[in-house]
Amino acid sequence: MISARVRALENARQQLGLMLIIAIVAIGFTLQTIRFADAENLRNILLQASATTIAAIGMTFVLAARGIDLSVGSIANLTIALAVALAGTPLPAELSTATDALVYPVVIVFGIVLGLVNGALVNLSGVSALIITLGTLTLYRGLALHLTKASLIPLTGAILSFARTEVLGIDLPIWSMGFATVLGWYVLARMPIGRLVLAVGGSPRSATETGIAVWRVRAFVFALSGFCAAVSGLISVGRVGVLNSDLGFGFEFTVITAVALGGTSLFGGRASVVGTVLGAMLLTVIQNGLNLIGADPYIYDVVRGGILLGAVSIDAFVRGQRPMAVQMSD
Amino acid sequence: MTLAKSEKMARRAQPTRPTFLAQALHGMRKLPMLPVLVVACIAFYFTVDDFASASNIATMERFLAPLLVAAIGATFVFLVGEIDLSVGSVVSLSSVAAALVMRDSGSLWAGMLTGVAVGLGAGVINGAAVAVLRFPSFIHTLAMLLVVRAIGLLLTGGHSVGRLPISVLLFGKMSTLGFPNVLWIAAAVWIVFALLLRETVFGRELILTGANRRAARFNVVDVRQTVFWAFTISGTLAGLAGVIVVLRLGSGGPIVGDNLLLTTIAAIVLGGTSIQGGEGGLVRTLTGAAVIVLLDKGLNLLGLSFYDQAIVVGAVVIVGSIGGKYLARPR
Amino acid sequence: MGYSAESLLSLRQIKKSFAGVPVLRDVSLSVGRGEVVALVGENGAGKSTLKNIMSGLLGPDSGEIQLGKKVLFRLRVEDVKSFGIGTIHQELSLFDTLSVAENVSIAELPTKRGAVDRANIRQTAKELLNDLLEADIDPDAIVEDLSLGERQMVEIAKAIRISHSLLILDEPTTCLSIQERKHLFAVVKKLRSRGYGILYISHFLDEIYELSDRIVVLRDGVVVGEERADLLPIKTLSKLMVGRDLDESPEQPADLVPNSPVILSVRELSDASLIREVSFDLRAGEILGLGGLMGAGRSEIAEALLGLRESEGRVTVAGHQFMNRSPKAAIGRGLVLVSEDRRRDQAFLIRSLGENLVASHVRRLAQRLTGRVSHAAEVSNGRQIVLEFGVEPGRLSNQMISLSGGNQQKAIVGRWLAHKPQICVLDEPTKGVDIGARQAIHALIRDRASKGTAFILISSDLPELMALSHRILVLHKGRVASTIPRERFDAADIVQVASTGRLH
Amino acid sequence: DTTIGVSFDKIEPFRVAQKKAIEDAAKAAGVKVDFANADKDAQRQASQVDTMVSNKDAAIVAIPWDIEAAVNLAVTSIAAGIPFVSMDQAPADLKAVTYHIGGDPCTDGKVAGEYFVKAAAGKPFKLLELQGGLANDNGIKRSKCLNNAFVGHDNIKVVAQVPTDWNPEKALAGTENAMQAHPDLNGIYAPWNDALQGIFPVLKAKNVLLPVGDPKHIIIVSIDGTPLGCKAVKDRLIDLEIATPVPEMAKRAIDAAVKAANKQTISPQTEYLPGIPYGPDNVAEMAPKIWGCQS
Ligand SMILES: Nc1ncnc2c1ncn2[C@@H]1O[C@H](COP(=O)(O)OP(=O)(O)OP(=O)(O)O)[C@@H](O)[C@H]1O
Ligand SMILES: Nc1ncnc2c1ncn2[C@@H]1O[C@H](COP(=O)(O)OP(=O)(O)OP(=O)(O)O)[C@@H](O)[C@H]1O
Ligand SMILES: [Mg+2]
Ligand SMILES: [Mg+2]
Repeated sequence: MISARVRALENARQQLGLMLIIAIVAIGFTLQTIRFADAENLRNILLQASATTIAAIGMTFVLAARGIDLSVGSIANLTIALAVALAGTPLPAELSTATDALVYPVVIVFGIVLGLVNGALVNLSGVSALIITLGTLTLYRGLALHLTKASLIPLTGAILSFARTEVLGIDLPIWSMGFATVLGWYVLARMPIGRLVLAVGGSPRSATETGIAVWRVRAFVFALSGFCAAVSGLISVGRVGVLNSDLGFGFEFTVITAVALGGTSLFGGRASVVGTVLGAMLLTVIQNGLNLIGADPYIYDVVRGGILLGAVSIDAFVRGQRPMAVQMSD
Repeated sequence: MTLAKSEKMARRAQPTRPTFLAQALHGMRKLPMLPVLVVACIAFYFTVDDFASASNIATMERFLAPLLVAAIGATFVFLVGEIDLSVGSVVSLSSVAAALVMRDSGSLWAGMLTGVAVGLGAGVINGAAVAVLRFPSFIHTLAMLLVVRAIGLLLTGGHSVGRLPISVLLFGKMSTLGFPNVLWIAAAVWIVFALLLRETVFGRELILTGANRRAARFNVVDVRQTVFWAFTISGTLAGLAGVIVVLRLGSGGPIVGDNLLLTTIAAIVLGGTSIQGGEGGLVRTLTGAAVIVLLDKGLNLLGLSFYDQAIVVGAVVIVGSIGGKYLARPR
Repeated sequence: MGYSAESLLSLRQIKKSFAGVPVLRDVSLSVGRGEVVALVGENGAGKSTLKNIMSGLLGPDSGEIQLGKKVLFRLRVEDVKSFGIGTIHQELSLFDTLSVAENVSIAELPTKRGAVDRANIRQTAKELLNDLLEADIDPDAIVEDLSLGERQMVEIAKAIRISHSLLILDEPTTCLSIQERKHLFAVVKKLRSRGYGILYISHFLDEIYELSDRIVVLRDGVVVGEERADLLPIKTLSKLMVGRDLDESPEQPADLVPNSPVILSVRELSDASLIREVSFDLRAGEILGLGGLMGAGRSEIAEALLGLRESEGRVTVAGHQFMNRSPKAAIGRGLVLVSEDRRRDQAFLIRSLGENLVASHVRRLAQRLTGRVSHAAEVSNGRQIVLEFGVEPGRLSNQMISLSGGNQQKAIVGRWLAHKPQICVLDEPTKGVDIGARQAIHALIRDRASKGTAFILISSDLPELMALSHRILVLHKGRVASTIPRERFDAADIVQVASTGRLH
Repeated sequence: DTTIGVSFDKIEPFRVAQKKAIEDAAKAAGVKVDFANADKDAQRQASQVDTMVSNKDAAIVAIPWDIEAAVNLAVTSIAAGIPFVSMDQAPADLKAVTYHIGGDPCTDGKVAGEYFVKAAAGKPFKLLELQGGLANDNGIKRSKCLNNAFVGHDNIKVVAQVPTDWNPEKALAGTENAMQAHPDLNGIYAPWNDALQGIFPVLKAKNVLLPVGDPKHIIIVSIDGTPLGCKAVKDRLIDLEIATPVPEMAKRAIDAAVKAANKQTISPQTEYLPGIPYGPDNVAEMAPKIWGCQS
C-alpha cells in the first residue's frame, strides 16, 4: 500500500517541479536584465497574471468536477457588454450615479447567471460540457458583439476603478488574486463542497449512488467559473479602459493551459489550486521576461514552447519514480 | 408458502428483436449531428437561393476537404484518449514547406510529399513524447503548437508563400467526375482510415486503449505503440491537410492553419466522439465537419451579420446536440 | 404470509424494463425491522435492479413503494437519505482520489467552522473500519492505492455510516477472505439486533443460511419463492434459483497425470513491498491453489509473474527463463492472467459485449497481411463464449455496462479461457457468479486441467479452493507459509496458517 | 440591381469604420453590397469569394487576409468575368487584381521612422516598438520600413519589439514591461490606434502621460486615424498620427468596382492613399480631411 504520506509528498513534488521551473526561468531572465528582479516588476507580473489566475481558479473547479468551461472569455466579454448596454439606457439623471455604482453587482450577477446557464444546460441535457460550452463560447460572444456592434467602446467611471485602485499600496487585482487563491485552496481542500467537487469529478456514478446532488455540484462549479470570468473581465477592461471586441478571445486556451500546467487532471477528480496559480505565474513570467529583454518577436513562441517542454520533462521525471502498478493507470 | 407455483411465470425472457425504428434511433445516438444536418440542409434549401447549386456545393466541398482530413487524423488521437493541439500549426508549417518546395522545384508532387513528410515528422515527435516519454499530451502538444508555428514564421518571416506553378492551382481547382479533386483526396483518406479503424486489429486496439487503458494493457495491447501511431496518423493527416490548403489557395502561409485547431476539435466533439476516448468514429467526424461547413456557408449566404451568425451557430450547437441526445434517448 | 416485524420498506408489484426488455415483472418484497432478508437468484435475475430501486437510483415503471408510513411511486435520493438507507453496491461506489476517511463520510461531511472536520471523519473511519470491521486500513490512505478487498471494506463502512434503518448489501463479500467475511457477518448480526432491516444479496448459499431469516428467490424478474430460511432446504433453494436440479456430487479435480512435466517454475520471487522469496513449481495439468488472507500478496504474485509489478527472482516457463516479462510476452508463452479487479483491469464498459469477448485475442482473428479482423470469426468466437459460459443477454452488440455484474464476470473469464492457454492464472474466477455458472466454470477448469493446462487458482472462497486444487500454497504476509497437498486439505488448518503463518 | 460582394479579412473597430464607409459609398453609387467576414482565415475568404463568383455578383471588393492567396482569388474571379478589387491590404501581385486602392504601410512606417529620427535630433533615443500581426503584411511593412528609416542613425535604439496580435491588452502588458526594463524610454511606436488604449494607462500610472512639449513627454507616433487617434492628438498626448483616409478609400474601391462591372476601363490600376500625417499643432486645420476627427 502506498502510504498517505508518500501521496502527499508526490503532490508536493509536482508543485515543487513547477516552482523549480519558474525559478530557473526567473534566474535566466535576471541574468539578462537585473530589472526583472525588482519589486516593481513583481507587481507588474502579479498584475498581469491576475485576470488569468482568477479565471483559472474557477476553471480548476470545473475541471475537477469533470467538466470544462470553454466560454470563460466570452463570459468576460458579454458581462461587460451587458453592463455597458444597461448603463447606456437613458435613465433619469438622479439614477445614473446609482447605476454607476451598481456596475459591479451587475457584472458579477451576469457572470454567475451565464455560468448557471452553462450548468443548467449541462445538467438538464446530459450533453457533455465540452459541447455545451463550445456552443455558449460562440453564442455569448455573438451576443456581446451584437450589443457592441463589434466596435471599440471607451469606458469611464466606476467600472474602471476596480483595476485601478490600490489598497495598502497594493493593487486591488493583486489582492483579489491572493484572496481567490487562498479561498479557492480552502474551499477545494478543506470545505465539504470542495470534497464533493472532487468526488463528482472522480466518479459521477459513485456520486449518484452515494446520494450526492451531482447537479448542484455542477451548477456550483459553472457558476463559480462564470463569477471568476466576470471578475477577470473587470480586471482586463479596467486596465485597458476600453471594451474591445477581442476581449477574452482565446482566453479559455490560456486559462486551461495554466490549469493543466498546475497538475489538475483534465478528466476530473484531481485538482490543485496552488498548482493552477503557479501555472498561471509561469505563463506570465515567460511573457513578462521576454518583453523585458526585448526578445525578437518571432522567437517568443519558441521560448514559450521550450519552457513548456521543460516543465513536462521535469514532471515526467518526477512521475517516473512511481511504482509500476500505479503508472499503469495513467 | 409461496414456493414453486410461479415456475411458469419464470420462463426465460425472450430477447425481443428491436424494431427497425428502434434500431434507427439507436444508430442516431451515435450521430447526434445527423438531425441538425438534415434540418439545416432543408432550411437552407428553402431560404437561400441557389443553395443547392452545383457551384455552391463544390465551394462547400472544397471548404470541407482540409477540415475533414485534419479532423480524421485528430479523431484517432481523441479515440485513444489523448488530445492533439498541434494540428493547426502542423497544417500551417506543412503548407509553408509544400509551397516552398513547389515554388523552388516547380514540382507539384515533390511539394505534396514534403508537406506530408513535415506532418509525419511532427506526428512522430508527438507520438514519441506522449507514448514513450509519457509527457501529458495537452501540455506537450501545446508546446508543439507554439514551436511548430514559430518555425513556420521564422522560415517565412511571416509572409505567405505564393505564386506557385500553375499546375498547383489547376489541380486544386479542378474537378474529376463532377467532384473537386481536393474532395476526392479527402474522400479517399476517409475511406482508408475508416477501414483502418473499423476493420483492422489496429483500429480495435486503438478503441480498446481509449476505452480503458489499463485493461488494454492487461489484454496484451501494446499501448505505447497504439498511442504512438495515433499521433503519427494525426500529424501525417495534418500535413496532408496543409497540402490540400496549398492546392486550394495556391499558396501556403505560416498561419493558415490557426483556425483549424478549434474547428477540428469542434467537428470531432460535435460529431459525437468522446474526449475521454474509446467511443467515436469517422462517420461522426464527417457529420460534425459537415455541420460546421454547412452552417458557416449557409448563414453567410443568408446575409446575417457575422455576430448574428455566431449567435445562431452557438444556439444550433446547443439545441442541436440536446435535440440529438433527446431523440436517441433509450426508451 | 405473516411475517412479524414492522415493515421498513416494502415494494409492491414493481415492474421495470430496460429498452423494452422487462427485467422486473411484478415483484413484491418487504424488509422489516430486525430481520435479514436474503435476495438470491441467477445472474441477471434482477437483484441489482431491485436494489437500485430500493436505494432511489432507479424509478420503477409501475408499482408502489412504502417507506415507513409513506407510500411513494419512486424513492428519491432525499427520501433514502432521510430514512437512512445505506447501500453496498456490487461495483463499489467509491472515489478513487479521495482518502478513506473522506469516502466513508462523503454523504454527510461534518464541519467545523466551515471546514471539513478532519479529526472527526478520521475518527469515524477508525471506529467503523478498524474497530467494528476489524480491518487494518489507514483512514488517510487514498482509495486508489487500496487493494480490491480493502476497497470493499471501505465500501461497507461507507454504507454503514449512511445507514440508520436499512442496510442493503449487494454481493459484499466477493473479494473478502474468510477473516473479513467473519467480521462482516458479526457486524450484520449486530445491526440486526439493533433493529436494522437488512437486505442481503449473495451467491454464496452458506452465507445466506448463516445470516438470513427469510429468503426471497428471484428468477427472470419474478419472485419464484419466499420462505423462512430454516424451512427451506438448500436443495429446494438451488432448484428454485436455476429451475433445475443441480449436480450435487462432491467436486473432485481430475487425477493428476503422474510425472507430468514442470511447466512453470518460480524461484525466490520478491518485490519491493510485499512478496518475499516465493518459490514453487507448477506441473502441466495441475491446479495450484493460492490461499491466504486479504493482503497476503496472492494477487501480487500473479502480477509479478506477468511483469505487471516489478520484482526480482527467476521465472522459468517450459524450461526457458522468462525475462522482461509483460502480458504480451506472457501470452506468447501461453501464460495468461485473469486479474481480480475486472472492472478496472479487464472490462471495456463502454464497448460492446462482442468486442469485450474477443479483446485479448483480436490479433488471432485477423489476417496476417492486412490486419483485417474477420467479422465472422469474431462473431462465432463470441457466440461460443456466450453459450459456454451462459452470458445473458448474449446479444453481442449490447453494451458491456448494461450486463448484470455476474454476467460481466462470466464474459471476462470466458474471454481468457477461450485462449486455451498452457498456464492460466485465475484470480477469483467465480466472484459474483451464480451457482449454476460457478459449477460450469469449475467443470471447465477441471476439464482443461485434465487436458494439460496448468492453473494457478487464487480464491478467497475456501470451499472453491479446496474443491478444485491439487495442492494449496498458503501465503502469509507475502511468504509461502505452508504447502498442503490435497490429501491433507482441512479448512481449519488453512485458515490458521493463513492468519498466523504457522500450523499450531 | 447590382450587387457587389465584399469580403473583409476580419472585424475590429477599424474595419467597422471601413465597413460603414463602404456601405455609405455603395449607397451613393446606388449599388447593393453583400458583406462577408473571413475572420482571419484564408480558407474562409477563399470560400466566400468562390461563393460570390458562383452567385455572379457584379464585382468583388476584398480586404485580403492572405496576400498570396488573394492573388489566386483575383485570378479565378477575373477569369470568371467578375472584376476583383482589393482594398487596404495589397495582394502580393498587384497586376493580378482589377484595381487596388490601399494605404501605403511602408510609407507610413517610413514617415513614422523619420519623425523619430528628427525628434531624436542625434541624441540617444530609446524606442519601444509595438508590433501588430507577425504574419500580416501591413504589420510586417509598418515594422520593416520603420526600422529601415533608422539605418545610419545609430543613436536610435529599438529596445523592444513586442508582438501583440493587434490586441490592446497585450500592448498594455508589453508597454508596462518595456518601461520596467527601460524607465528612460523616449518613444513608442504604436502602429495602430487601439494600441494607444494599452499605452496610456501605463504612462499615466508612471506619471509620464504628459502633453507634447513637456520635457518628460514620451514621443508617440501612431497610425490609423480613428476617432480614438484624433482625440489623442487633440489632447496633445501623441506627437504624430498618420491617418488612413478611410471614406476616400472605400469610395474609390466601390466606384472602381461599379465601373469595372460596367465594363469600363480603370486607370490607374493601382492607387495608394498615403496616410495623412498630422499632429497637435496642425490638427485644427487638418481635421476636415481626417475622418476620425469628424465625429
Ligand atoms: N504488510 C504489508 N506491507 C505492505 N503492503 C501490504 C501489506 N499488507 C497488505 N499490503 C497491500 O495490500 C495489497 C494486497 O492486498 P490483496 O487483497 O490484493 O492481497 P491478496 O493476497 O491478493 O488478496 P486478495 O486477492 O484476496 O485480495 C497490496 O496492495 C499491498 O500493497
Ligand atoms: N442499464 C441497463 N440497460 C439495459 N439492460 C440492463 C441495464 N441494467 C441492467 N440491465 C439488465 O437487467 C437484467 C438484470 O440485471 P441485474 O443487474 O439486476 O441482475 P442481477 O440479478 O443483479 O445479476 P448479478 O447476479 O449478475 O449481479 C440483466 O439482464 C441486465 O442485462
Ligand atoms: Mg447484481
Ligand atoms: Mg488481491
